[in-house]
Amino acid sequence: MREITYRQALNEALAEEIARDPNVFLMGEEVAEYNGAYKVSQGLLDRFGPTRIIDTPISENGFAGLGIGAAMVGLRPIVEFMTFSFSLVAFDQIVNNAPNMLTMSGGQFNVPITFRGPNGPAHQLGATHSHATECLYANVPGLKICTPATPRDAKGLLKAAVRDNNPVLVLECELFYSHKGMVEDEDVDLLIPLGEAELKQEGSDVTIICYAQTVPIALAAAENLAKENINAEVIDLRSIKPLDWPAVFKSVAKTHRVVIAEQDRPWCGIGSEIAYRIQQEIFDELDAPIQRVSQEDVPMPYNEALEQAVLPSAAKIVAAVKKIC
Amino acid sequence: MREITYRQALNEALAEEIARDPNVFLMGEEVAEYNGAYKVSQGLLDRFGPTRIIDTPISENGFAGLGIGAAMVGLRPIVEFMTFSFSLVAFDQIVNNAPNMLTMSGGQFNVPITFRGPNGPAHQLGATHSHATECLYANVPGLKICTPATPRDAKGLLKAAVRDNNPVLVLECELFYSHKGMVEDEDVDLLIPLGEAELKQEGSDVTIICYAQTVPIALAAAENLAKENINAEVIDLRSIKPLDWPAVFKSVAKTHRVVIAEQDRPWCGIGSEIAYRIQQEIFDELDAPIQRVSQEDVPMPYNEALEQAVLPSAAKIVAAVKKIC
Amino acid sequence: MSQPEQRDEVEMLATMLLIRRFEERASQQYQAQKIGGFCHLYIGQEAVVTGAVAATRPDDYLITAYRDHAHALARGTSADACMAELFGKATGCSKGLGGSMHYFDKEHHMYGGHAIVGAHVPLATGMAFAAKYRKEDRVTLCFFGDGAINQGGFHEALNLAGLFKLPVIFICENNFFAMGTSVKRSTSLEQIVDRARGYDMPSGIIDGMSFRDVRDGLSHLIASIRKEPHPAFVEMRTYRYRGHSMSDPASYRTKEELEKFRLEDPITRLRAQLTREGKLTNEQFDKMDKKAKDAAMSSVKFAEKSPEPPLDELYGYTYAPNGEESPAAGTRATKPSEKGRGSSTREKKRTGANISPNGKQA
Amino acid sequence: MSQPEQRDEVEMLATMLLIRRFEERASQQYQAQKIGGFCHLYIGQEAVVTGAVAATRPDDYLITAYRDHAHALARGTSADACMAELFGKATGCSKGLGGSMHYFDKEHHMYGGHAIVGAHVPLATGMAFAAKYRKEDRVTLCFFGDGAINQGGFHEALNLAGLFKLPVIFICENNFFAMGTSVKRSTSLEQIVDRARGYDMPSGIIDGMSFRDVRDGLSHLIASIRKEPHPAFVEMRTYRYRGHSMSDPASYRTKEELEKFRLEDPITRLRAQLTREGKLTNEQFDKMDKKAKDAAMSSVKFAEKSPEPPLDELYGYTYAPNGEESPAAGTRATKPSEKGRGSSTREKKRTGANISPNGKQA
Ligand SMILES: Cc1ncc(C[n+]2csc(CCOP(=O)(O)OP(=O)(O)O)c2C)c(N)n1
Ligand SMILES: Cc1ncc(C[n+]2csc(CCOP(=O)(O)OP(=O)(O)O)c2C)c(N)n1
Ligand SMILES: [Mg+2]
Ligand SMILES: [Mg+2]
Repeated sequence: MREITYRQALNEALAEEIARDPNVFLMGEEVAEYNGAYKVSQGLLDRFGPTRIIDTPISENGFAGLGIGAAMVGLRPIVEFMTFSFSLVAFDQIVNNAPNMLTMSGGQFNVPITFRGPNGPAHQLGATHSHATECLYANVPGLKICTPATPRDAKGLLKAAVRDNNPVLVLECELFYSHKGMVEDEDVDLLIPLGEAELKQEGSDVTIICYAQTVPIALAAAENLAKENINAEVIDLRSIKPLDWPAVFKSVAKTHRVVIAEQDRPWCGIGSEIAYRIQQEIFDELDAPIQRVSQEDVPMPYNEALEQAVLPSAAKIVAAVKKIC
Repeated sequence: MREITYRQALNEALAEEIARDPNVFLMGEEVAEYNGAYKVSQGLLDRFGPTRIIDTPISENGFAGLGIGAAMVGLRPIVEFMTFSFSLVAFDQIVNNAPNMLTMSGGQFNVPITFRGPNGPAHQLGATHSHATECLYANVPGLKICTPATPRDAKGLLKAAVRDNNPVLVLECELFYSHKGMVEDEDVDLLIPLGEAELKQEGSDVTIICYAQTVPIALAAAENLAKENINAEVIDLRSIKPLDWPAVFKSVAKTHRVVIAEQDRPWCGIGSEIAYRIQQEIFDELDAPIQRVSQEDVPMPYNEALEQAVLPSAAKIVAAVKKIC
Repeated sequence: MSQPEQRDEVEMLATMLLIRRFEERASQQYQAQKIGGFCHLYIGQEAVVTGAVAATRPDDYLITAYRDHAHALARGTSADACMAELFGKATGCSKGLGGSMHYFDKEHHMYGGHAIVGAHVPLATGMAFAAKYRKEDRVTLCFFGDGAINQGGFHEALNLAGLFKLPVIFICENNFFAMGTSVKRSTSLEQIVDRARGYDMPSGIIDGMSFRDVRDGLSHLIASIRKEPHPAFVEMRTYRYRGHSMSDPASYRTKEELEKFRLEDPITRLRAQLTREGKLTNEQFDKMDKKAKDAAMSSVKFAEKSPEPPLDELYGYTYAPNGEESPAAGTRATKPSEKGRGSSTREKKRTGANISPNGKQA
Repeated sequence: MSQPEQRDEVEMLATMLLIRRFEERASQQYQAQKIGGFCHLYIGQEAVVTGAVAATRPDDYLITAYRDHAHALARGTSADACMAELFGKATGCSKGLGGSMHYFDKEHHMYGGHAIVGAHVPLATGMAFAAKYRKEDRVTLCFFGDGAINQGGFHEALNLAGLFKLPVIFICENNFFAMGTSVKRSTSLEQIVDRARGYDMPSGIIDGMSFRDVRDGLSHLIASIRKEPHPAFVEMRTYRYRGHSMSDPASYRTKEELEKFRLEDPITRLRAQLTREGKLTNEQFDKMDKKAKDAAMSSVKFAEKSPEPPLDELYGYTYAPNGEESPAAGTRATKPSEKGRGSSTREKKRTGANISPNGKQA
């Protein structure tokens, strides 16, 4: 184990998978000569050359489709969106062509493609650049989605995504690229299966479900709650689809209270889905209404204080917990 | 009152609004010379001429954006998508430009545009042509969404949508275009406010929440249940956003049991949002887990029997009710 | 590339007849409500895809829009599998899950059948990208309608193909209408082919009612692309005799216009050429036509008696399994030199000297 | 359209100076972390928007991408409102809700500031559509970068504009780079202007470092469009001296290239022309420059002491109110003849004989 950044972890995952499998290549805006808008692909062009690391024009719909077509005939593309906010111009390719192909072709064509890039609000980027897209894509059968919150998860999930035989979205956190964390040594082939949540902290009074950007604030909230003798169990989902329902239900059966901390907008968000499933599956275990802490339901304003007011925070999680504990 | 079809009701709404306000125009594929792919705009070109009824190329992203730009400078466009499955190629315009403009401009530019057309599965159209998009758009702050299930609602909601100062999606039911129903006479300026649900049938044992394509099957289910002495209350939401929460909560406070019948896919769908809100707001009123009846979480197959297996049905609603009654 | 042998012309005429008779039957079955969803007939346009197939190797990639019956049939998918697909049966070329608009046939390198207008054009660049990536000399044929050229995805794909010099031919089947909208009401240009000028690729107009023009025009381009990969754009002038789909009476066009094109009928025309050249007797033609009709008729019987896809496999096609033994394409990592070798009858019959050194990739 | 008077040239030089000095200050304040989010500077490109504004009426519609400070300033938005927007203050031109990439100013017909590459190009066609719909002789100016021309929305918009003959000028500010990607690595063409050939509209290349070339070139086009609506496409060759955004060291280009363009500096060039022609003394220039610097400096002070947008209005901008007294644009039905009349100082100063019979539409 050694300490590396989230950015470095992603970079290693890319390098290892590209080195391992000649069918894997990386494509996107500024991924090659510029080394990535956020430097995630630093050094890859030098190492693998321009046939494997490919700069594109600003044509998300076009190159997402190109990747899907290449995947249909046996390549395993990794397509970077500079941010997932820009994936919205490629929405039809991602929700129609990638996940439907296997069904429409009666099982003949699967689409082993990885779409990756930062997702969710960063810092004062405004309404068009702050989309948390996980719930939009989670609605679509045929896609898989993971949301690494730590360097280790970033590496292990991205590598698993590349090896998956289906379209997988790896939704990264722009604000975490410089976060550091312990990751297995480089000689370990680190694979974290899609669909396994991680218990970040054990507790008995309430389950806080989080993922991606809400993981550190959930942990901070738990710390604050501990001072008031409320022991929160914190679960990092890590994958949104498939979602680790057994882990969620097990925890709720223990704590009987749930707060969901999500980075997306509330309406038809990830939290609403989790709440439905918990109450549907283990209704009698619930001692209080499930609370969600999400974005406020407004377009993201630029002003910093307003943006903070829109975003979930540790304080909001604490308040939500206290409502039911 | 007289009996007209859903198609005719929409046609009247369009004609009345275009006649009333010179800033209103209709644009879309095949809306003019062809009289609409589903004949909703029948006769409008003859009556209003080609400056008001405008055929477009197959450029949804382009003409959705054209409409938004025209709305920014004072027109009130009605943009038809031949189906909302095709709105996915215009997704960025609909979720970024239309709803964010008011915020991004600090309140200077609102976007009074109506997007309308059939939405949701029709009959054996396959995976790419069967999208129920309501939950995707409901996630986006700044949009309004309505889902008329009857000729009367179709007319009244569409007219209200055109007069609204915000982007409104009118999600029609292709399979209902030929349905008949009673509608006020033509000299009545029928406006049904966005955000008002309709109590379709009173009952005391369970609340069935439905909208659009699930309204008739919910009513059919209620009829079957009545034979077994289960009295279902049936609520047609009519609008998804804003949603008539008071009407929902009131009914649940009476019946204490809920089944949500939705036409979209389950994950982060409309049902999950409603379930979250009910348990969050009136947890103690619930005597049993909320059940949802939605599509199965698979791409829509072409085969008729498989398609039926994917779709919600009266039988599935009855089964869901019986689980909790 | 040398001219395909004459024997192929008779064979290709038979293919055109099969397409026509198949679709006539399909139309009838649709009317009888044996077929659901949308159904778009190709009748009148047969020379385009048949000429294109005559100019290509069976392992070249082919992809098209929703008017796709002919593309599968021309590539070698059986009439039985095609009809069964319309009936939604498990024996269909897409197991009854795709329907008319989504024919797929991996064995014959038919990559669909795509129903969102223009959205498959980027896929075609991906297939061409893969061929170039693997240093194969395969060409990708991407068919689409005149209505598709005003979609954003079309534009992005053409620029990508031009920029990356991808071995793909964009074939616009200009039948002058997108549903009820004529080209002059959809497109800002005098002629569609001019749009290619915005992307720096060779382009041209071909008479899409003439099998030989299509085949020879494309052969020429394909030879150039196999030597050194590059994209090209071809406008095929053609016509659909029927409405846009089964529900369209096509009242937006005149009988005279239709009649004009019927006089150019691709089947009649190739038949006349072959007859004039002494390569085909009336008797032979009638026999071929009967064979086509029989095949169409028996495809209906095949479809009727075929089983429905099993209900319990509803969830079986949403995700491909992981692990070593994945059933679907490209799920195992294969080095460029480890390509599998296909062996469809059609391929064996038609390739010969032109076969790619890499063979066919599964 | 007659040539704008010479007085305007000095005024426009002052505008260029204001833009430059404003952005130098903005850059400094960004470094000092007074400004958040992304911030893209226009320094080097000033002649493009200034020349365009000199060729247009104040009531012509203007819309651009995220590199938009200059477009607002050239249109007459105050430096105070612009700086306050960067600071996220309630006095900003978008009330602090938009930020650098989303400047809006309805009074000055500045329709944003749009940050999804290419996505505002369809909006421009809508604005032009509205002008034509109302039979106004307004022209829409749509600015975008060289990177935007490979977006699908761009393509669809150009075709729509060509087809509907909309009064819009598509102005590609070709600064040779989209972030770190040069035009030759993004676009399949020799030169960008060739893309216009695919849409049937007049087009040309203008030296975007020359105020006079820009103004005169556009004046010519605008005169033609006012007579009879049609679209046009112009490639402006220009250069940004700074990196793409504040975080970009721009190591993808050579110092020599940058120096070459600096020698063409639009401010230096217009100044030299005016001086040579005896229309501007050094003293006058220095005074103007000082005024620009002062305005930039005092805009920082203004922004600093301005209030934050009130937290309790967080939900105040998601939906426009309904009812008669809606505050926002176009919410009441107005007949084409009932247009409101604006009265910005800038408009009063600069319109004169060219004013549209319809005046300015609110
Ligand atoms: C994005 C999208 N918009 C609209 C449609 C509906 N639609 C299906 S086919 C068609 C016309 C296409 O015409 P063309 O490309 O000329 O092909 P043809 O039917 O003539 O073969 C339209 C509008 C669609 N399938 N996809
Ligand atoms: C759809 C989309 N993709 C990517 C981006 C990220 N991005 C912002 S600016 C830019 C480069 C644009 O270059 P160009 O159009 O030449 O304008 P310039 O910056 O040179 O003014 C990119 C890739 C975006 N904002 N939107
Ligand atoms: Mg056509
Ligand atoms: Mg540029």
